[in-house]
Amino acid sequence: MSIERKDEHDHEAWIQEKDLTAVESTFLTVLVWLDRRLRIVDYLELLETLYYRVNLQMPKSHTEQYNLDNKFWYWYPLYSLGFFSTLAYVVAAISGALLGFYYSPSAAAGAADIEGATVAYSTVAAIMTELNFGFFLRSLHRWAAQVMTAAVFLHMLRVYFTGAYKEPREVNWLVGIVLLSLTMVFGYTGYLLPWDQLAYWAGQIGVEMSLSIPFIGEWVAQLLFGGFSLGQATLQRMYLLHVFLLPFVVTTVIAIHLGLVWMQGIAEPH
Amino acid sequence: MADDSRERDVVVPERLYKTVTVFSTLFAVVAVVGGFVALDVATDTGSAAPEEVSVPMSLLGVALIAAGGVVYAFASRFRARGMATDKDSDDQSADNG
Amino acid sequence: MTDDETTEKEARTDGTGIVPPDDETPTWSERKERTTGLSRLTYEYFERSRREDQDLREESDYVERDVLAFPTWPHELVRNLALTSFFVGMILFLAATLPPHLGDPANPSTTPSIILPDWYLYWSFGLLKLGPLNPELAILGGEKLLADRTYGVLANVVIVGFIAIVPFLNKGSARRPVEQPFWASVGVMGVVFAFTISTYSAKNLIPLDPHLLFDLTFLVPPIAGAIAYALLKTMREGYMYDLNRRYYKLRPPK
Amino acid sequence: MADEFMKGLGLLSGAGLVWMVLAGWYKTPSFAGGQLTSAVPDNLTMYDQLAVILLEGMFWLAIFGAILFWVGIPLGRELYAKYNGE
Repeated sequence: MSIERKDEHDHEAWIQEKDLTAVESTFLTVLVWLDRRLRIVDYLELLETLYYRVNLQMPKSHTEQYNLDNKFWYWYPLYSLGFFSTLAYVVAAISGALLGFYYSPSAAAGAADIEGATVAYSTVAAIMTELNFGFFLRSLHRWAAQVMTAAVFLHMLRVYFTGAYKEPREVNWLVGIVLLSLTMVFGYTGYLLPWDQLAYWAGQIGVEMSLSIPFIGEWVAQLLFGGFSLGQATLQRMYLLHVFLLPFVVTTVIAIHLGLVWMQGIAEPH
Repeated sequence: MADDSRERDVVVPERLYKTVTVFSTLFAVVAVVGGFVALDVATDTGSAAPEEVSVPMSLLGVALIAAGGVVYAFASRFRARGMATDKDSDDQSADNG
Repeated sequence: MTDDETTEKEARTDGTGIVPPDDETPTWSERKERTTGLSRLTYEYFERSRREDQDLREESDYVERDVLAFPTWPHELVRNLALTSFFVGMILFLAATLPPHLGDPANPSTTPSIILPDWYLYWSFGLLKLGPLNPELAILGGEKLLADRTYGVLANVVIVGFIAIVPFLNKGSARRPVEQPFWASVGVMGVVFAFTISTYSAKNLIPLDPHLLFDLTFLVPPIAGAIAYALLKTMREGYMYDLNRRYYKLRPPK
Repeated sequence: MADEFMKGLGLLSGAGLVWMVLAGWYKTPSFAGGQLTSAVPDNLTMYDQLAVILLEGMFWLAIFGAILFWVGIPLGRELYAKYNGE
């Protein structure tokens, strides 16, 4: 707002000349007095302007312009899946950061009251049983991850069935496949972190899968799982992948993916 | 219903209308919420025995709630130029624009 | 008829340019006169939006696009925000109502009856169990060239590779499934195969003979694809032409 | 067409969601058991019984709602058009 006063309506004069009851004019005078000092309405007017901006007239999409199918808006949810997976990623990132405060990736012997538990397992158990809202936090992180993966798959199907990968968007399709794979790796590394039975044996499958890659299998198993049997090294690696490496890589690739969409525009609903 | 008992309408300039709406709503919200808080304090969130209820505090709560309602209702008589009056008044068609 | 043709000519197919208000949009003066019903304020909101929009478009910094597309910002993102905030609400709802499971602590000495990754990796896990498809080479005396596991890992690579080259195989301007029945039915086949192979990955939990299940895994997807193909062909021959005649006038199917 | 499809899909997913949540509460005694499909436990309170009724209702609503909009109504329209056309 500028320092110079806006040319304002003279409310006092207006109240004077208008035929009002005593209560009404007092009421109005008090409110005008408050408004002069607090200027809340001015700030709300900024919001009002924002509202106009948001209501810009939509350019007609292809279907609307040629009146192809007047019920087309039913399909818009499918067109928003890409953005939705980004939002789910953000939700997972926030809840994941909060979980990270309480989790520790250690395969050492954990709390004595749970038989055979590691520290990793006991911290997850503590999050779920002792931490305020910890139950909800883990639930939220897990559901956000599940939903993000589902949304990414459905997003790929939408793009496939509406031919949105065609020229000039081939590169973005390839970037999308990279993102889809990374999302699954993200999910897999997260799946191992609680270090319960499911996690352990899923890790075992992972080791066997990397071992069966021709020529470089053993090297890959060493690199990703820290050996051929699971232990502290595996857990540590999965944790680092999950909270350090993958977030940076995936966020960057998402930025590239979105940037390309931004430059090329939405492949129009046809 | 007699005609003069109908709600009185005062047409005010648009900027003044915004002032009235914003500040009266603000006051009403603060007063009603404050009133309920006062009632809570007076009755120890509804769990106090009847003889332990603080009478002045609860009266204050009820008065605040009432004041909020009154201000909100009173403010509803001010309208900007051209704004619609009640839906079923007969000086406008019902075609909804 | 002549009227139709002139509008056809004026309309730009690439979705760019200022879209003139159509006949049903009330003019500025019409709107100003209407003070009944919806409050005047609402009219002013709409009108001001429309004018600001037009001003923005007339300013030179409003980028005219030569790509066939809908602008991402603000139009698509505003719409998406409205839809996806609802979806995020669904995440919170699910998180509150269905909390996750935490199994027994890891124990290398006891193998659980269920060994499964998360659901989105079932398809990959199922591909690891493709041993029966691994060809036995006569030259090697009935031995397999690749270990079954290696074969399964390679199957993953083949599938991802095929998906990756789709844009380079399927070219042209066809967009809707009805315009490209073949590729749409390939897609249906892929989706159904993803489901059947996921089911096959949990074969010890499915009350079916493993051999039958294995056969079904590979038989059902082509059948589904064929049905989809027939269906789309019929739709294309049938009512789609009537329904969207203008669409095909604009972009005739190949 | 898109209209009917999306209505069917809406019923399928909406009712399916409610069913999934309720089945997660009442028909999933443990992770290893039959998830979402086990028997409903005995001696439920009145609210729980109501919820179980809702659960069953949502299951069938999801199935029959989708079938109605995807198959029933389009088929009915076709038949009606044919009947009227002749």
